[in-house]
Amino acid sequence: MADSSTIMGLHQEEEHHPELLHHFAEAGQQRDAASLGMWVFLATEVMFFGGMFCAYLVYRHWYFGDFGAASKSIDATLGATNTAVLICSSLTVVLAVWAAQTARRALLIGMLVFTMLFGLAFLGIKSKEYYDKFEEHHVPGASFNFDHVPVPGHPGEYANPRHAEIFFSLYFVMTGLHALHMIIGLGIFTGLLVMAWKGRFTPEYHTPVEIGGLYWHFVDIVWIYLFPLLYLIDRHP
Amino acid sequence: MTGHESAKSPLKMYFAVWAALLMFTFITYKVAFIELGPFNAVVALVIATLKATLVALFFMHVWHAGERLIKVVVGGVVFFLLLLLTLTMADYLTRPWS
Amino acid sequence: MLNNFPLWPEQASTLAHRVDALYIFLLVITGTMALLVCTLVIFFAARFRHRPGVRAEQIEGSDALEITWSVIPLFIFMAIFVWGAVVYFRERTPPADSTEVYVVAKQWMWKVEHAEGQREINELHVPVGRDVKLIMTSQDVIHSFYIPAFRIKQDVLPGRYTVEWFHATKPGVYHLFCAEYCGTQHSGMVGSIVVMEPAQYEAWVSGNPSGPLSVSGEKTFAELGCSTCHRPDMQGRGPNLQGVYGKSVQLEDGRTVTADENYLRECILDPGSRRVKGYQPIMPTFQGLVTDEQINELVAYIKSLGDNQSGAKTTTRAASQLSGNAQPSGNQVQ
Amino acid sequence: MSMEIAIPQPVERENYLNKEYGALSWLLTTDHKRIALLYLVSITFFFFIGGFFALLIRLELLTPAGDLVQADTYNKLFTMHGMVMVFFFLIPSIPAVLGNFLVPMMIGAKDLAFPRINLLSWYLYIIGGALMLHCMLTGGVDTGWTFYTPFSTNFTNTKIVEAGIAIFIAGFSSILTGLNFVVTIHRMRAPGMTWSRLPLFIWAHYATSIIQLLGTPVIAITIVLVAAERALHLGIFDPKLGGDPLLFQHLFWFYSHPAVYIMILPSMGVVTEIIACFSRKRIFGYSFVAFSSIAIAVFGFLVWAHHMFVAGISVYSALVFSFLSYSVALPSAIKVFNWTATLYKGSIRYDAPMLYAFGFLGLFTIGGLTGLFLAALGIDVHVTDTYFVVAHFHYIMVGGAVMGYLGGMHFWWPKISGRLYPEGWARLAALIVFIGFNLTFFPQFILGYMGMPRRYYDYSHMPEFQVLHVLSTAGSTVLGVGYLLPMVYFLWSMRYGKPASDNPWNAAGLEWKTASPPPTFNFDEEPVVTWEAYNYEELDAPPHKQEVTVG
Ligand code: HEA
Ligand code: HEA
Ligand code: HEC
Ligand code: CUA
Ligand SMILES: [Cu+2]
Repeated sequence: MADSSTIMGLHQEEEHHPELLHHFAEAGQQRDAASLGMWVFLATEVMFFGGMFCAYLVYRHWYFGDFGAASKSIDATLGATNTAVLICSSLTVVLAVWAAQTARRALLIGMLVFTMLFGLAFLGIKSKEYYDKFEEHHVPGASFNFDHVPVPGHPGEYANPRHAEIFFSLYFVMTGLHALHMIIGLGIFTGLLVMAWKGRFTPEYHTPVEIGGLYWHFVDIVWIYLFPLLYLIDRHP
Repeated sequence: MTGHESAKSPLKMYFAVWAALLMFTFITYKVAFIELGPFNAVVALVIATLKATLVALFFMHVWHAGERLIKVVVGGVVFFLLLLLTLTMADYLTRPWS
Repeated sequence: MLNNFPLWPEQASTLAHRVDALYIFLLVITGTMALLVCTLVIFFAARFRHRPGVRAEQIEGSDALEITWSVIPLFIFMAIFVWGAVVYFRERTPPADSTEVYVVAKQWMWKVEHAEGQREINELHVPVGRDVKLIMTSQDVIHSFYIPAFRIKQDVLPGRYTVEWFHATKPGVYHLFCAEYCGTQHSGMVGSIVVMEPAQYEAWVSGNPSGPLSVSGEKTFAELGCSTCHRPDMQGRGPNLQGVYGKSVQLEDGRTVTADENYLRECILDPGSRRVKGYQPIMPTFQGLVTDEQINELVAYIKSLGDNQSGAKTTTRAASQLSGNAQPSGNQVQ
Repeated sequence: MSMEIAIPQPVERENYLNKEYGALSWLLTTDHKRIALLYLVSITFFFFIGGFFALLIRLELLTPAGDLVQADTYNKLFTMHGMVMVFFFLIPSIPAVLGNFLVPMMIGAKDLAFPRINLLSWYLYIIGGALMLHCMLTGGVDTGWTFYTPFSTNFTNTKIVEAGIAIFIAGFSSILTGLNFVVTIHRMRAPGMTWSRLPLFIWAHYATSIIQLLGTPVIAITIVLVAAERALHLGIFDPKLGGDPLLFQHLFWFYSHPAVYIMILPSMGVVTEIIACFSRKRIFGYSFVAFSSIAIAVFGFLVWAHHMFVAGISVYSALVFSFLSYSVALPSAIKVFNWTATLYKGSIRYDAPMLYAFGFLGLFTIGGLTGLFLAALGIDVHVTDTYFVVAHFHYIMVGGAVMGYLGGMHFWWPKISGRLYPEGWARLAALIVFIGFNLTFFPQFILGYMGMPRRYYDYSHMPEFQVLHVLSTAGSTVLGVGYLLPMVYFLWSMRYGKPASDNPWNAAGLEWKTASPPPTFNFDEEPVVTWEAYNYEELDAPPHKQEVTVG
């Protein structure tokens, strides 16, 4: 990989890589700055979702039965499928990074495309779920209806619709913001795809792929928590 | 994040992690349908945390991060998140009513 | 009142002295510290002012000093904390046999219902020398019931009860403020606390048209049909409510809770979420069917139900409260 | 593109100010120094708006009756005053102006790590600010800066959503500034600039950035939830729908308590630099001052519910939070003592920046000490939501943070503008601010303990409070004059001030080792640091006044 400066053949200077910004001393510094920047940004994202997890925790503690009932009304199989889809996309992302590191341009492009396809699949399944909720009048608001839904494990008892509505409020806000992050992720990956297509990445310079990947994995991790917390509260018969 | 050149190809590791993640997803999904009382939540959260750790350590390369700094960032933010959750719940769990 | 210019409001409750004592302690401590810092700064600034030819003497620091001025403040802080906590504990624990007054806040007025049945708006009449417990809720936004002369304040929340108490020591008329911002007329949500000598108070009370709160509660209890299920024997479909107040109740989901005012309130508004062990979830919710005042009556009624099986006794008990000082403080059954 | 008329000038070195001209060269700049000036102009604008509201508040309170403005107007006045001052003035003030200007220079970098993100964060600030202005002009908000639910979600029909979005956007600006600082401080230090050689200003900004990064997202999501609740009638904070209004308060204060340290820490950093320079000394206990900044940032996250002692939280958690509140007071105490000790055996000059630093010391101490009253549960029950609290936070935020900010502006003005400000006027202004400030806010402590609730526009039921209110209003006009003065003479000095040398104070720190004003990339040669911070003994060494060379 040492002789890779010829691969894409943009510039030949050893000293000053074209992507090196003027205020950095050397490429390593620039890459480390970008990656630290992304990590720090992800830390703020954790706190952003953290506020919602906090609200979730409080109401789940208060209204456990109603949350169980509401959770049971969403399709856990779709949720599990989506989890699997995201995990696969995480794999393709990490392969893309590897491809960029090892100068495999075709693999890189392929993996980026796969990642985006998985991302789209995720959003597709998600919209199906939203659509079902809409049909069932489980979207908070005037037409919300959750009458006579039994509480799991408490025969003969019905969930309180107001409390179920809080569950669905949180469900939509949390998954909605997660989906928004997915959409932003797709935007980022489109950009990466274009750059990869133009052959801008080299083993020396592929920081965008790396930090884009970090972002994608983070969004995956959020979902890893959302899935059990929203879909699997009190499933057993 | 650097210095992969000398290391052997990480592909095997990536696929292993991927398989583990899928397996864990399957387990959470199945276990949720078994009556375990309060342990349903515990199992679900433990597995989720395992999965998140796997993704962070291997896919996001925290394990191989050249620097301690990244680990500090990750550990730090988890700490502050837990602060938010526990100190808030400290109120809710000790309120006499609602 | 206009001309004298005191540094703190009147001390008209048993708590006022305690709060002021802590306040004075803090004033002395922090005054000393502030004085110390300021004197040192001024002294150093003057003593070591720039003089031509005299150079500053470099000092790296001193661990011993650092430890000293961390540890000493730490101990002072802990003393303040403990003292503050002790006062707060008193503020927050109403004596067991307080007279109870229900307060309903709404934009922008205070509605007060005495256990004896009097209703007032933006005024609260209480006798000197009695523990009074305020059980408060709001119909709309958050308000805060603040009596500076008593040094007490408590936010009043919609959807649940909050409680504060006082023991007035000095007859007089004191300010009542709403201290939590609640909209346009927040500053108009003021009133007065009238503290009277017991005899005067009795006179004021006896001018009361309606009966005690628990009696209206009994009526409401019957009107709403509660009595079809809750009967003073074991025959009803719902639990017997005699003496539930203050007891711990086993819930269906395994938890044990103490039946306080908030619990009773929740049972009426949201029976589903806390179901008593061994009963069917048949109790309908009364959310939207009862006003906050009616809930207060019901709660007062249920609280007045004694341990002993005779429901009829309540009326006389509550009535005996009217005639005052034989039982000096409120006689709600614990 | 140049619109300026070139004034015939002696040949000036090329610097960041005269390198390019024209509006676009400013609006599209990625130079951290120019962005700092963009911020300076914008926050000054908002400060005067906020101050204008404050004057109206004070005027209304001159008489007990609500006679100057309507109740609703008054409610909007203090709300907008609080929001503008907190989110659009004080939070960005020192970090975005002085921090932006100085952080790269002090560590020997050419710029911040992400110059374009830096510019983006100014634009976000401007968009947020414009929305806030629009919101004010079309009706305003009347919830208090605290947005308490369910009033804000269900009971007011003022512009909550707009104001929320404005603060949300400004919040992202704050996050991005913090992100830039953290990465810059980690990655861009010049060779030899080790952590233990960093100026304490940098440590303070590092700690500030931690809070911005970890706290701000929580208020962002909280605002999103409030807006969603208003727009879609969700029930997350609405007790009528089973929600809990206290949850809002928890989430709000989880950010807003640490946010008060966003406001004070940078000011502490400034004061540290000033005290070192004007007493010609190393800071006493460097590492204690440095780590106490970090400690404040971390402990600051542990205490938020001390704003909720009477709000209906459980007694036990009130105890916990009261206890923890004292843990954050400790590092502040350490700082105060170390500053004081630094003066000992110094060679102290009383230039204007130092006067502001003295003011800061006294007023911050009083403000902080009254924080101890509030953190004591028994006292807080009586004084919460009264003018005691108002006095407490103005002592810290105006007496502390703003004093520090003004001190810093004077201290670095020669570096920023290349001109000297008029020293006599500056000392006079410092004095006026100090006197006006105390006159305005000291009476409020007494008012508060007497029981005067805050957010009251009409106190005709308690006319006994008028005397103190009149004093306070009188003070605020003095204070206003004190704030107008610096603005006037700074502007004046930009044209008529004496040109400043590179290091007019003979101060330590890399920023003084480059030209005034500095060139675009800060240093002509990359500096290599071989000395400790605050090496005043070397600077003052009499015989061979050696120029510490750069590079
Ligand atoms: C920059 C802003 C800032 C800062 C730094 C602080 C610092 C502190 N604040 Fe303050 N505070 C606010 C801004 C700030 N505050 C605001 C805006 C509000 C009101 C919000 C609203 O409701 O609108 C508020 C409200 C507020 C409350 C809630 C009051 C209420 O509404 O009931 C409390 C309660 O604990 C509190 C406590 C403290 C404490 C303990 C500190 C400590 O950090 C102070 C530490 C400093 C010192 C202690 C001084 C130096 C120490 C010494 C000289 C040592 C020697 C002393 C001894 C040994 C005794 N503050
Ligand atoms: C950084 C924060 C900051 C700053 C700097 C200030 C500065 C001032 N504040 Fe305020 N204040 C808050 C933050 C701040 N405040 C907050 C958070 C609240 C709580 C809000 C709430 O309850 O929700 C509050 C509330 C508050 C109140 C209580 C209102 C109430 O509860 O009813 C009062 C009353 O006196 C007050 C007064 C002042 C005064 C006199 C100043 C002075 O220092 C201002 C001095 C500045 C000037 C006087 C400007 C000078 C300009 C001119 C003279 C030119 C004229 C203007 C134009 C041409 C446009 N403030
Ligand atoms: C249809 C029957 C029915 C009616 C009508 C009814 N209840 Fe109940 N109530 C029950 C049952 C059954 C329970 C026990 C299960 C539960 O807690 O939900 C109960 C529980 C309670 C409890 C908690 C008792 C305890 O032991 O902890 C209170 C308090 C209460 N009801 C008050 C009322 C009031 C006040 C009304 C009228 C406004 C009322 N109920 C109307 C059936 C009823
Ligand atoms: Cu009610 Cu303020
Ligand atoms: Cu605070």
